[in-house]
Amino acid sequence: MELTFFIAAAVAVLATIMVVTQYNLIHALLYLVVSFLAISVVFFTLGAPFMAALEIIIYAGAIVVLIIFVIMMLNLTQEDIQHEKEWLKPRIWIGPAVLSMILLVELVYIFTADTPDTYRSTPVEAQAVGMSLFGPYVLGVQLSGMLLMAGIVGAYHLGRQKKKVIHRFLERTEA
Amino acid sequence: MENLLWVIPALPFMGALLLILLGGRLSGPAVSAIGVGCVGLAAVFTLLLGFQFLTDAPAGGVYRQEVWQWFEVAGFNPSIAFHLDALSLVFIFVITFVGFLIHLYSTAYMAEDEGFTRFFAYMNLFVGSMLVLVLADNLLLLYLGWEGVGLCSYLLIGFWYKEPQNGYAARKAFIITRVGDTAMAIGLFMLFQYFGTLHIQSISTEAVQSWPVGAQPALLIAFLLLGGAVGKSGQLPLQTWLPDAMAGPTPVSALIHAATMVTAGVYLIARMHVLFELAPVAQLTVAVIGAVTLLLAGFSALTQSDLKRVLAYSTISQIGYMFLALGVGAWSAGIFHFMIHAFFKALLFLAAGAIILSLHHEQNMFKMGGLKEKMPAVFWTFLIGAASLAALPLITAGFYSKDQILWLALAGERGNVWLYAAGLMGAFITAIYTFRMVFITFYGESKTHLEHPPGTLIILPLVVLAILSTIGGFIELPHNFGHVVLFSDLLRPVLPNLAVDDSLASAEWMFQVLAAAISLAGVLIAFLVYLKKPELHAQIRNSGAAMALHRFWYSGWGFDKLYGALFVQPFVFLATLNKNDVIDSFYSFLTSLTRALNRGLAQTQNGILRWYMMGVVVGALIILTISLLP
Amino acid sequence: MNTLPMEYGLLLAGILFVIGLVSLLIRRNIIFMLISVEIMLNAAGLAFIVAGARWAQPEGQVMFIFIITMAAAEVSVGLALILQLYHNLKTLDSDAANLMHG
Amino acid sequence: MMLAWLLILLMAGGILAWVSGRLHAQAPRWIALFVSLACLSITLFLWTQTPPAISPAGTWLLRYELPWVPQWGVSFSLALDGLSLLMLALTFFIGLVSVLISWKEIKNKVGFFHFNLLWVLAGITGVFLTMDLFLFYFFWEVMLIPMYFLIGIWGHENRTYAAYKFFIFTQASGLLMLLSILGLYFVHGAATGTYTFNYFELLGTNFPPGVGGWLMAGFLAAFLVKLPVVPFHSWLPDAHSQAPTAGSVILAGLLLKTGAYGLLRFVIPLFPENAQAFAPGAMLLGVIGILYGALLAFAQTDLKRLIAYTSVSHMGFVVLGVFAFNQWAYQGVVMQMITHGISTGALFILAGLLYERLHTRDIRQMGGFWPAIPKMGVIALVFVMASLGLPGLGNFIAEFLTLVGSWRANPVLTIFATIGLVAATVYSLRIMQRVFLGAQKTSKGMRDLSFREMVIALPLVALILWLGLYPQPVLDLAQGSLEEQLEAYQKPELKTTSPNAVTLTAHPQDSVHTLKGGSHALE
Amino acid sequence: MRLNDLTYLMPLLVLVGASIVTMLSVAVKRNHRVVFGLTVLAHLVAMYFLLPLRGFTYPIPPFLIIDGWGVFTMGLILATSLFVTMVSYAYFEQREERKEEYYILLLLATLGACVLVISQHFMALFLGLEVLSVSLYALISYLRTREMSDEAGIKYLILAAMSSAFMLFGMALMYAVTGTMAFPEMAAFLNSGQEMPLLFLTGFGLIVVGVGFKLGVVPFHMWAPDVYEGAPAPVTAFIATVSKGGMMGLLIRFISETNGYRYPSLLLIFTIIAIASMLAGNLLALRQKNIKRLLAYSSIAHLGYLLIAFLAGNQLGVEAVSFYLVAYFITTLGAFGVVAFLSDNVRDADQLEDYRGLFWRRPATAAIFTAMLLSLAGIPLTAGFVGKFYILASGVNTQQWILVGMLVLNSIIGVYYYIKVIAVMFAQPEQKPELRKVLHPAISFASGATMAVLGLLLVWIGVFPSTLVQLIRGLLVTFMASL
Repeated sequence: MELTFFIAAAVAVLATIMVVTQYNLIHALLYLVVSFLAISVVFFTLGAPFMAALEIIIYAGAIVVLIIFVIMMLNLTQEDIQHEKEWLKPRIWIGPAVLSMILLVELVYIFTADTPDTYRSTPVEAQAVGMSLFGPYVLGVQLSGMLLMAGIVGAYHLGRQKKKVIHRFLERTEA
Repeated sequence: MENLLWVIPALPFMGALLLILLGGRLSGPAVSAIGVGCVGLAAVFTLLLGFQFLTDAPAGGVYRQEVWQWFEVAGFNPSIAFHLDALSLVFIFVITFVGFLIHLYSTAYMAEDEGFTRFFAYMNLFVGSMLVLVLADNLLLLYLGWEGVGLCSYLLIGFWYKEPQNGYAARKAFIITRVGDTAMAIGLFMLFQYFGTLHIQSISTEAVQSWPVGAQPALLIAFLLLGGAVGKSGQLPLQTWLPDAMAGPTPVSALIHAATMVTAGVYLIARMHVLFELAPVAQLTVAVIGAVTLLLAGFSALTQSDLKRVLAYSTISQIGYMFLALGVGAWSAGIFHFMIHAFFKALLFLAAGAIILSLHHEQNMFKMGGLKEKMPAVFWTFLIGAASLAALPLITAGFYSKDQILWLALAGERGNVWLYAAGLMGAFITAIYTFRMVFITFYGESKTHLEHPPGTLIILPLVVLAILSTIGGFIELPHNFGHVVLFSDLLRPVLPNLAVDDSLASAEWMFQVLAAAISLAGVLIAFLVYLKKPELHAQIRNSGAAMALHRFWYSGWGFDKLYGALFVQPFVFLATLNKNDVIDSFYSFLTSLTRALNRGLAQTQNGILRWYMMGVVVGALIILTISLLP
Repeated sequence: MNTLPMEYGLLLAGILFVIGLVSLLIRRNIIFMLISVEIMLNAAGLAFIVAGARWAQPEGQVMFIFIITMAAAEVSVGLALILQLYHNLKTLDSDAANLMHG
Repeated sequence: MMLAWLLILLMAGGILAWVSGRLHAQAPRWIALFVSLACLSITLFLWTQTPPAISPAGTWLLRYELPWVPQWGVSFSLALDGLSLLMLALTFFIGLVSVLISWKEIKNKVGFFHFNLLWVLAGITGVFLTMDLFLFYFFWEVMLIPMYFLIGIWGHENRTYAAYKFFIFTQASGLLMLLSILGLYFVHGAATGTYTFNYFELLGTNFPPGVGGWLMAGFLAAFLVKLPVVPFHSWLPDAHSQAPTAGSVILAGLLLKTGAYGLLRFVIPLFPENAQAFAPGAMLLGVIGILYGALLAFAQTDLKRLIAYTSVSHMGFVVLGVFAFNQWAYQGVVMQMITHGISTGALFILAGLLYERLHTRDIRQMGGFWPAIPKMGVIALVFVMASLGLPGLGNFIAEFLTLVGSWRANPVLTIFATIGLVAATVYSLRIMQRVFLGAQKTSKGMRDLSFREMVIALPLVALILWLGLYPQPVLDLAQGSLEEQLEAYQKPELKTTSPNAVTLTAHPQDSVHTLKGGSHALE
Repeated sequence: MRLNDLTYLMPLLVLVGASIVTMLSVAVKRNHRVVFGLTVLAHLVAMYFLLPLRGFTYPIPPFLIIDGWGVFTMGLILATSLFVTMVSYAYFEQREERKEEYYILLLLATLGACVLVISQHFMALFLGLEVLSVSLYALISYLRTREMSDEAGIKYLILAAMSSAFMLFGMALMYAVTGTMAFPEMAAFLNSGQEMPLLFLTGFGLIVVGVGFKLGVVPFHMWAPDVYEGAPAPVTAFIATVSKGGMMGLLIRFISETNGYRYPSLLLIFTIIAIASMLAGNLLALRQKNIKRLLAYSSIAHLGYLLIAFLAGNQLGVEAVSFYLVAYFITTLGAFGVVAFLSDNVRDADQLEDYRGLFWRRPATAAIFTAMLLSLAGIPLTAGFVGKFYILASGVNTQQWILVGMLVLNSIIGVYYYIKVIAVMFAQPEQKPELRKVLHPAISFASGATMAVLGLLLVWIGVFPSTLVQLIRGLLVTFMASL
C-alpha cells in the first residue's frame, strides 16, 4: 500500500511537471489527465475510493473535456505553440520559480517539523460520505446548487456569441 | 486753572484731527488758522498756567490732572494723566512757544506747498505728542508721546515723499530711534517688575527707598533708559539718523530736530534723574557719551557743505553738551542749555530756512555767499544765533549756558578734567564751524540769484528768537558774575542741586575767561581760514591726510557705513536670501517625496496579471515566514 | 490497512500545489493559467482527503466534493470569459490584457 | 439657547444665501449682511447684559447643553464667558466687514460664496463657544471646508495650491489634536470611570507620567499650526495671499485667533504642569516666530504676502504671552487677538482695494499713490502704525502687556521679542514707503475710497483707536475667564500632591468588553 | 437541520427563491422593469424577515449561526445590495446588453455574502465565498462587449481562484490539525492545547491570503484598481462594499471565535498588512486621474483603517468596525452611484476630466459627490468623520500608537486626492459637451432618489451618530454574549 502511494505520488508529480512544461495545450491536458488518474490512486490508498471515482469522472472526465472543447473552439494552431515557446523564457519563469520554491521549502519544513503523526487508514466509504452529505451538510449541497446556478447563469451570459468565431484574421463582422 | 492742564496737549491734537478730517475741504488761510491757532492757544494756556505756577506755587510744586484711567490689569494701572512741575513747565513753554513761532513761520514757508494741510496736521500732531511726552505722569504715557513724536518725525522728514531719498531718511530716523525705544521699553518692563507701576513719582520715591546707590537693577534700568534717550537725542551710538533727518522741510528741522523732540532724551534723563543718581556708572556713561558725541559731531560739522547738515551736526554736538551736563549731575544746567539751545538753534534753522527758500531750495553753502547785503535781516538774526551757538562771551545766552556746563563738568562733584577738556575742545570747534558757516554763507562773492526775499511772517519769528537767544541767558548768571539763579531756583524742587568742588571755586573766573578765549579763538581761525585766506583752506583740504580725514568726518565718522555693514546689509542679505522661506522648501520636499513614492508604487500597478499573482505569492511568503518566526 | 504518516500525503499535496503555483506564475496563456488553478485546487482537495483520512471522517471527502463543484462552476465561467476575451483581443496572452494600469 | 441660535442663524443663513443666489444676484449679499448684523447685535446685546466686572465666581455668562451622543459622553455643549464673548464680537464684526468688502469684489457664484462665508463664521463661532472637546474638533474642521472653497474658488492665480496647503496643514494638525482629545478622554475615563468629552469635567485630569506631555503636544500641534508658529507657518503666506480679500480678512482676523483661543482655553487649563514645563520652548518658538516672520515680511514683494508674514510675526507675541502665565501677558494676548484681527484685517482690506484698482499685488509696481488716494493713505498709515505697535493704537497695549508679562517669565526671550518691535518697524514702514510714498508709478484707475469703503474703514480706525486709548471694557470682560485659566498656576500644590497611580492599560470596565484574548497592546 | 431553523433562514431563502423566480421570469419573458421590481422586493422581504432575528443567538449547526453580528452584517449587506440594485436600473437601462441576468447574479452574490457572514464552518464559509465569487466573475465582466470588462473579469477570476486555492489549502491544514471544520470546536481544540501547532498557524496564514485577497489589502490588492475600473459602476460599488464587508464580517467572527488575538504573529501580520495597505492605497491614489481607480486605491487604504479597529480586539473595536462599515458603505455607494449616474452607454464616467466644473452644471450631483469624498476624507458633518473618529478611539484605547500614527499620516495624504477631485468639480467649467445622452428623467429617478437618500443618511449619521451607535451596541450585545 505504501509503495502504491509512493509510486502514484511520483507519477502525479511528474505528470504535473509535464503539464507545466508542455508547449502544446492538448499534450498538457493529456498529462493533466494522467496526473488526475495518479491522484485518484492516491485517494484509494488514503481510503477514499468514492473520491477516486469522482476525481476521474469529474476532473478528468468533465472539466478537462470542457477545456478541450474550448480549445477546439478557439482553433489553435502551430503558431500558438510557437508563442508558448516564446513566452516560456527562463527570464520569465526563473523569478516565480524561485519564489515558489521558497514557499515549497517552507511548506516542507512545516509539514515535517512536527513529529510524524501516523494514522490508521480506515476507509471512509461512499455511504458514509453520502450520509453526512445529505445529513448535517445538506445546506452545503443546497448552496453548491446555488453555486452551480451562478456558474451556469454567468457562463450563459458571458459565453453567448452572436456569430461563431472563425479565425481572428477572417472574422471582421461581429458587432 | 490747573484743571485746564489737559487742554494744552488736547488743543494741538484737536487741530490735527480737524485738519485730517476736514483736510481737503479747507482753504489755505483756514488751515493756517487752525494749525497756528491751536498751537498759539496752547502757548497762551501755557503762559497763563506758567504764570499761575510761578506766582502761586502749588503744594509739592506739582499740578496733576488725571483725565481717565488708561487701563488696569492686575494692578498695572497707568492713567492718561498729566503732571506739571517746573521741569515740564520749562519744556512745555519751549514747545508751545517756539512751536508757535515755527508754525507761524511755516505759514509763509510752506505756503506754496501742495501738502500744506498735511504739513500742519503733522505739525500739530507733533506738538500734541511732544506735550504729552513732557507732561506724562507715568512712563507709559510718556512712551506714547515718545513714539508719537517719532511718528511725526518720520512723517515730516519724509514730507516730500516723492524723493525716495527722503523716505529713506525718514525710515532711517524712525527705525534707529526705535532701536533706542526698544531698550527703553525693556527698561520699562524692568521698572514695572520692581515697582509694579510706571508712575514716575512713585518710582522716584520708591527707588530711593529700596535701592542703595550702585544697585544692580538701577544700573541696568538706567542704561536701558539711556538707550532710549540716545536714540531720540541723536547721541552716540545712535546719532546717524539726525543729519539725514534734514531732508524734511526746514521748519521741521527747527522744531523737531533741533528745539524739541531731539531733546526728549535730555528730558527723560532729567525726569528719571533719581535712577541715574542711584547708578553712578550709568550717569558717568551719560557724561562720556555726551562728551564724545559733542566732539565727534563737532568735527563732522566742520566738514559739511550743506547748511542744514552743519546745523544738524551742531545740534548733535549741543545735545552732547546737555548730556555732559546731566552726566555730571548739573541737571539744571543741562535743562538751561536745552532752553537756550532751543532758542538759538530754532533761530538758526529758521534763518537758514529763509535763505534756502529764497535760493530756491539750495542748501549747499558753497553755492551761496555774499548774502549779507541781500538779506540783512536774516544775516543779523543768523549772526546772533551763531554767536549764541559759538558762545561768544557776555552778550550771548549760549555763553552762559555753556559756560555753566563746562564749569560744572570740571568743578562738579562728578566732574573731571577730561570731560572738561572735551567740552572745551568742543567749544573751540563749535566756534570754528559756526563762523565757517557764517563766513561762507554771508560773506564773499555772491554766487546765486535771490528769488523771493523773505516776508514778514518769516522775519518776525527770527527776530523774536534772536531776542530770546540774547536775553535768555540773563536769567541764570554765574555766581561770580551777577549771580542770577532764577532758572535753577525754579528747577530746584524737581532736580537736585549740584555740589561744587570748593577748591576750584575761587578759580572760576579763570575758566570762564578760558572758555571765552577759546570760542573767540575759534571765530578767529574761522575768519582766517574761510574768509581771509581761502587758499589756506584749500591747501589744508588738499593734503592727503586731511582729505581722508575730511571724507571721514564728512561721512559722520563712518558710522553709516559701519552700521550698514554690521546690521543693514546682513539683514537685507538674509531677507533676500530667504525670500522664499527655507522652511517652506522642507514641506515642498515632503511633497515631492510622496510624489516619488507614488510614481514608484504606480509602477507596480502595471496591469499584468502574472505580476499581480506574484504579489499574492510574495504576500503569502511573508505571512508564512512571519508564522514561522518563533 | 497499514499506516502511513499524514505528512506524506500533505507533502504530496504541497508539492502539487506549488507546481500548480509555478505554472500559474510562469504561463502567459490564459487557458494554461486556468489549468494551473485546477491543479492547485486539486492539490487542496487532496490535502482535505488526507486530513479526512487522518481523522477517519467523511468531512474531508464532503469538502472535496464541494471543491470539485466549485472548480466546475469556475471553469465554466472562466472558459466563457476566455472565449469572450479571445473574441475581443484575438490572443490568449494574459500579458496582453493590460488595458488598465497605473 | 441664544448661543445655539447664533449657530443656527449662521448656518441657516448660509444655506438661504446659497439658494437665494439662484433667484437674485444681490440677495445673498443682503442675507449675509443681515445675518452677520443680527449676530453682531446679539453679541453686543449680550455684552451690555454682562456686569461690568465679572466676579471670578460667575465666569460663565451663558451655558447651553444638549445630549448629542450620550454613548460616548458627547454633548452639544455651548458656553459663553468673557473671552468667548469678545471673540464672538470680533468674529461678527470681521464677518460684517468681510461681507461688505466682498460686495463689489465677488462677481460670480455669489450665493455659494456667501454660503461659505457664513459657514466659516459658523465654524469659528462654534469653536469659540463649545465646551465639549468632540464638538470642538467638529467645529474646528467645519471651519476648514468653506475656507478651502473660499480660497480655492475665488482666490488669486495660485489658489489651488494655496488651498491645498492650507487644508492639509490644518487637517494634519487637527488630526493630531483629535488623537490627543481621545487620549485625554480615555485617560480621564480610566481614572474616574466617567467617559466624557466635557471640558469642565476633563479639567484637572491627572496624567500618568509622560502621558500629559504627549497629549498636550497634540493640542499644541493644532493650535501652533493654526496660529501659526514657525516652523509650521508655511501654509499661511500662500493661503493669505491667494485668498480673496474677505478670505484673507477672515483668515488673519479670525482663523488665526482660534489657535490662540485654543491655547488659552484648552492647553493651559487642561495641562497646567506640562504647559509650564514646555513654556520656555514655546516662548522660544514665539520669539523665533516674531523675528523670522519679520525677516520674511521684509523680503516680500507681494503686498498680501508681506502682510501675511507680519501675521506670523505678530502671532509670535501670542505664543510668548500665553506661556508667560500671568494676567498681564494674558490680557496682552487677548488684546493682541482682537487688535491684530482688526489691524491686519484692515491691511488686507487695503491690499484688496488696491488690487481691485491696480490688478496687481506686486509692490514693485506700486508707489506714490498718496496724492491720488489720500484717504486710503491716511487709513493705511493708521494701520501700518498699528502694525508696528505705535502707542495710542490697540496693538501697542497688546504688545506692551504681553511683553510686560513675559518679562516676568523669561527676560532673555523678552528682550529678543522686543527687538521684534524694531523689525516690525522695518517691514511696516516698507509698506507705507513702497505703496504710498515715492514717485508715482501709475495713476491709471486710481480712485479714492468710495462711500461703502469708507463705511468699512472708518469703524476699523475708530475701533483700533478706542482699543488703544480706552481698552478697559475689553480687559474687564476678559479678566474673569483669564483668571480662571490662571488659577491652576496659583495653586500648584493642588496639582502635584495627588499621586498618579493610574496607568493607561487599565481598561474601562463599564463600556468596553474585551473579546477573548483581545485588548492587547502592541509593543 | 430542523424545521424551526427555516424561520431563521428566511432571509436567505427569500434570496434563493427570488433568484430562482427571477430566472424563471426571464425564461418566460424578458422585462427589465419586472426583474428590477422583483429584485427590490426580494431585498425588502429579506430585510423584513431579518428584523425579528435581532436579539437572538441561534446556532444552526453545523454551518451557520444567527447572532447580533450576523444580523447586523446581513442587514448591512442586504441594504447595500438594495441600493446597488436601485442604482443599477438606470445604469443598465441605457445599455443594450441583456440586463436581466444581472439581477439573478446580484441576488446570488448577496446570498453568498450573507452566508459568509453567518457561517461558522469552513464549508459554509467556502461555499458562501464561492457563490459570491462566481457571481462576481460574471458581474464584473457583465458588459462583455467592453474589453476592459472582460479583462477585469479574467483577472479577478484567476486571482480569486488562486486565492481560493490558498485558502482551501490553509483550511485543509487546519482541519488536519484539529479534526474539525466548525469554529466553536476549533476554538475548543485551541483552548485545550497548550501551544498552537505550527501547522495550524500555517493554515491560518494561508487563509489570510484568501481573506486578504477579498479584502483587497496589500499585498493582495493589485486586482482592485483594474477590477474597479473594468467592472460596471454598480458592480464596482458592490465589490467595494458587500464583498469586502462580508469578508470583514467573517474575519471578525472567525478571529474572535477562535480567539485569534492571542497569537502575536497573527497580530503582527495584520498590523503589517494594515500599515502597508494604508500607505500603498493612499500613495497610489495620489495622482490618479481615473475616479474609479482612485476610489479603488482609497478603498485599499480604508480597509487598512478598518484593520486598525479590528486589531483593537475589544468591543470598542468591533463597534468601530461596524460603524465604519456602515459609513464606508454609504459613502462608497454614493460615490459609485454618482459615477454610475454620470456614465453614458459607451464608457463609465471615470475620468477626472469628466467632473470638471460639475458643480456648476449639476450642483446636486456634485454636492452629493463632494459629501461622499469628504466623508472618505473623514471631514465632520459626514458619517466618515464619525467612523474615523471611532477607529481612532479604538486605536488610542488600546494604545496602538504606530497604527494610529499611520492613520493620521495617511489621512493627511488622503485628504489631498479627495480634495483634488472636489477642486476639479468646483473648477471653472470648460467648454465640454455633455458626457451623456440625457435619459428620460423617470429612468434615473431611482438613482437620483437613492443618492439623495444616501446623501441624507451620510449627513444624518455624521451629525447624529447616536442612533446608529445605539443600534450597533444593541446588536453587538448578543454577539458579545455568544462568545
